[in-house]
Amino acid sequence: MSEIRTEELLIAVIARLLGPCRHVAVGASSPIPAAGAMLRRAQGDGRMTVNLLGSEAQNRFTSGGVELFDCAAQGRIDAFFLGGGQIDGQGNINLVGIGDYPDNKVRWPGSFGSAYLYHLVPNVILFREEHSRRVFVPKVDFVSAPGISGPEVNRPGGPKALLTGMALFDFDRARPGFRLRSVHPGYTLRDIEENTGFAFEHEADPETTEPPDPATLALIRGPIAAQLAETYPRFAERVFGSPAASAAE
Amino acid sequence: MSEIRTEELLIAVIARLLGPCRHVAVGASSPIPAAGAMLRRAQGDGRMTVNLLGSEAQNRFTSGGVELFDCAAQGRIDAFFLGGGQIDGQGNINLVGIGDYPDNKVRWPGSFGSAYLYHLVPNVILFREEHSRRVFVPKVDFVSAPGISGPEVNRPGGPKALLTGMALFDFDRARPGFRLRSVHPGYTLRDIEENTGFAFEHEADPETTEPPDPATLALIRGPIAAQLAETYPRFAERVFGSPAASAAE
Amino acid sequence: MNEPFIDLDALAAAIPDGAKLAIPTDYSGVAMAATRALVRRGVRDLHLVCVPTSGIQADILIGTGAVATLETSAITLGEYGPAPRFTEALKTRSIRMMDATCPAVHAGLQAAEKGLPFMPIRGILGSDLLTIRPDWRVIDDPFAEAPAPIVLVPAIRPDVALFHAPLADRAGNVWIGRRRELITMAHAAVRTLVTVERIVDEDFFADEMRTAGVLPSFYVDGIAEAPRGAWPLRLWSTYEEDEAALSAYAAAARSAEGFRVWLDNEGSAVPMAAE
Amino acid sequence: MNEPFIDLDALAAAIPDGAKLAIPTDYSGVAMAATRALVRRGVRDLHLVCVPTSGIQADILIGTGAVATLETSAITLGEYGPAPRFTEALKTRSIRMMDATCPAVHAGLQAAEKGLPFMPIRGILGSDLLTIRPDWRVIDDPFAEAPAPIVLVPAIRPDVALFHAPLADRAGNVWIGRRRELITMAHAAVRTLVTVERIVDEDFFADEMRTAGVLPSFYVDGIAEAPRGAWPLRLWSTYEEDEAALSAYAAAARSAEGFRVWLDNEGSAVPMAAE
Repeated sequence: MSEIRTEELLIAVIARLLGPCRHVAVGASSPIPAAGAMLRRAQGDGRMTVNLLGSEAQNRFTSGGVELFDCAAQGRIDAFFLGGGQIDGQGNINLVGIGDYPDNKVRWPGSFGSAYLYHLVPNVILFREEHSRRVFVPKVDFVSAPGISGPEVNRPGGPKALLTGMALFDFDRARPGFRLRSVHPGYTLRDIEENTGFAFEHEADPETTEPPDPATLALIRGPIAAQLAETYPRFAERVFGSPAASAAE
Repeated sequence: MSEIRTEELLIAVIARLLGPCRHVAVGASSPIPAAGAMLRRAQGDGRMTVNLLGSEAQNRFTSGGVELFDCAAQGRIDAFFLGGGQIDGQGNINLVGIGDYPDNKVRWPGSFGSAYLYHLVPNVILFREEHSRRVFVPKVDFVSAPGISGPEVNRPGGPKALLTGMALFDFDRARPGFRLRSVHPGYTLRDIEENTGFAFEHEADPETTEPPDPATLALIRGPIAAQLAETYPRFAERVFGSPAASAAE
Repeated sequence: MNEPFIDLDALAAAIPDGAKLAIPTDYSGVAMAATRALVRRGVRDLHLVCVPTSGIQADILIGTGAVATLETSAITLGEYGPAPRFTEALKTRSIRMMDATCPAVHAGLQAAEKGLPFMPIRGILGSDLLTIRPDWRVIDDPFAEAPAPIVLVPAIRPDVALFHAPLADRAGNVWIGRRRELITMAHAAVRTLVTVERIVDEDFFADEMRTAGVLPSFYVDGIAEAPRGAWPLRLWSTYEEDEAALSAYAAAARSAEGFRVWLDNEGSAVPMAAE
Repeated sequence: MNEPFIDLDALAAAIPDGAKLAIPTDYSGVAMAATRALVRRGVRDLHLVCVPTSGIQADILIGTGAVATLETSAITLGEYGPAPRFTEALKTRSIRMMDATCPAVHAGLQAAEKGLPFMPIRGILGSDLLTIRPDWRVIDDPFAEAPAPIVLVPAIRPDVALFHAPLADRAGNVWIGRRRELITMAHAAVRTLVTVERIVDEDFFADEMRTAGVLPSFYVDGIAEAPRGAWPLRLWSTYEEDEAALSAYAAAARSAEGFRVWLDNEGSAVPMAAE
């Protein structure tokens, strides 16, 4: 068994975060969350639904683009993934740009469905590999979607966790704020503090993120890599090489 | 060519009323309007759409039960047919019952889509074979759908004509009220007056409803009867006998 | 439920007394075999939501005293005449009646489908339905420059949607073709119970030419196989209605006594050959 | 139009300057051949509505100066990186930007589909999108007992919906499979123009197993046959994207000059082999 790749660690962590979910949806261009969801499905009783937007093979929606959003509002989607060009300590996310709108110094693609799904999906996992003060800021310049809402707002959903290339955080909606759950192998609390622009709770000696066990790793490198290649052939090839070769490692 | 049946006259009149329509929808259990629409389609350039609710062969909707209503609101349905247990001189229709709701002395099935389609379809043809003071009343006991609306109401639709077993009326939305356009062969103005419970405008010597010419009659008894039998086999057999036999008359 | 495949009686048992139960119109796929199972188990206090009308199914449930509230745009046996048990129940005021209009039922379901409290809807203004449905509101359109009233109807969120379809696959996907009101019902309802003509081995998602007509399994909580499960009504594209049986019902149900005799002989006590 | 079958240039000519033009997202069926025809004819002043996002199609139209207003939830080339002409246009403020969120675009189209002035929508409260979209309103839910804000978005009624689908039949029905956002676009738009891989002889309404995925002809105003009409994007269930062509575009379009060269060589001036 070769060394564990960062992508493999993240895939395993995501599968763990999805624990009891029955229906997980994954946005377009999200290979690691997609692989995490497929891994969790492979580990379960076979009845978990995974819908990858933009895929045909891994997508069971039949009512068009609106179905994801309706399905979320029905309470039928347990988990979704959001990213952000900026994420702040209140869980606010910014997918629009740096600086004052509309004269942004840096402009990103746009808010996608974040302003809606963040309100409606109970377990939103914030996923951003780059862990830097550029991304994790004290206050976002534009709120694509807010981390929390007042009691007058109908809001069954919100952030559950933040996963980066260095660490895993939980989000506490009551406080509100992030709490460091574990630091990935190879990083220290100091690394996290230096690269995070907002304050977060943490143990004095935080745990290390548990790497995937050999069985999980075999699952990732075998069937999950193969399934992923249907929708993300370029990602699958870059990370795993040819799925057949990986399965034989 | 045998004698013209009442149903055949009504079918021919309906086809004439549908003159320039591009898309006509017909509710369930409406064989005469359905036949009138199919006749008009057969007489045209082949691009007129006829959608019969509850039919598969004569129905091109693919978005479920809501599509008729959405399509009407889009302005894409030119004509529809409504009936009424009671119809009054303001064009109000009652499909709920006689007497005070909910203690109706007589209860009918209910309002169906009338409260919506009457507002949205530009050419609603009121069709009721029974021509009596029981049906055509001074004022309906329950307004399932109003004949007219104030200027504050977004209302592109409304009544265009009233066709009965005795006569054809136009509806004038400005006045508002009905005007007798023609009396069916075999009836007189006096018959109409005696059997109509509301006032209506008329010529001193009204025209007689023009019966279908031989070519139209042949169309009705041949291809239209055959098409109708797909959706209304019992009606088609009662009126036309076996379509093959009719076509050979 | 983890296993969606159950029998008709288990399916009927999964519809509790007092449920808000959504059923489709006669030509859309009516679960008549399941309705007989419901009658056998003596279901009570239903809030029946007809999408957007009903016929013999609602009339039978009303006749057996199973319906407390009836929300519908119409009840009729169509070519077979008025629905006698419905008419009688309104005369004796034994059910609470919520008269509607077809698109308002669809709009209410679509509101629930989107998790919304209400949906705006065109038309209706000037109809006495507004008077007898105080749960329907009129507001001034916030987007109009001049005063412009518009109706809002509240969400309809059924506890259970119940219908009959031609096919299900082994994964629990249901093929509903272009009868998409069944999909809206399933989206809107908390749980969806379905009877099908046949459960088949093929995977409905294997061929994109056919996926468009599929209700995905994650909306479906129970499936019972019921061949000719819409009988005596027709199932679009599969079989025609049974004219003799519908005529017999329409005649028998004209009196309470006639309905009882019909029920004992055909409606519930004797399971149909297929059940 | 009485005859729906036209060629690509006639289809492009049927989209007037200044039109509000709705286009689907990259994986839904993008009319790229028609877009090249639009560029050739020098279309201007479009109000582009992306349903609910776009990629290379919007980027090319923006790059050629064809877009006055851009209403979208995102513009991105996905795996190929940011959309360079979009980014540049925002930097130079050369287009009017209406940032949205995906379900709000769907809700606006559904409002138009229903002839409604607005649709309510969950979520969005607390987002800065509410600040920069003054056409979105917040009202107090009239059905709630305690104060409960809810967002209303106005109807989006495109002048033209434009997309690419696998098949049309001779009657002008278009097979869109389960990409039902294309149906919503057609319902919402005044006119719908479609390119298809092939026009086929079979009647799409002949077999109920296939009708569920059909956009009926009465919503369709023009159809042009365009084999590989989504190229270089993929067409679901038909062909994959052209990675080399998309990479080349992403690289070239990083500069205005590179984009112009790309456009002269590949984007518009030279009709594709298939056109």
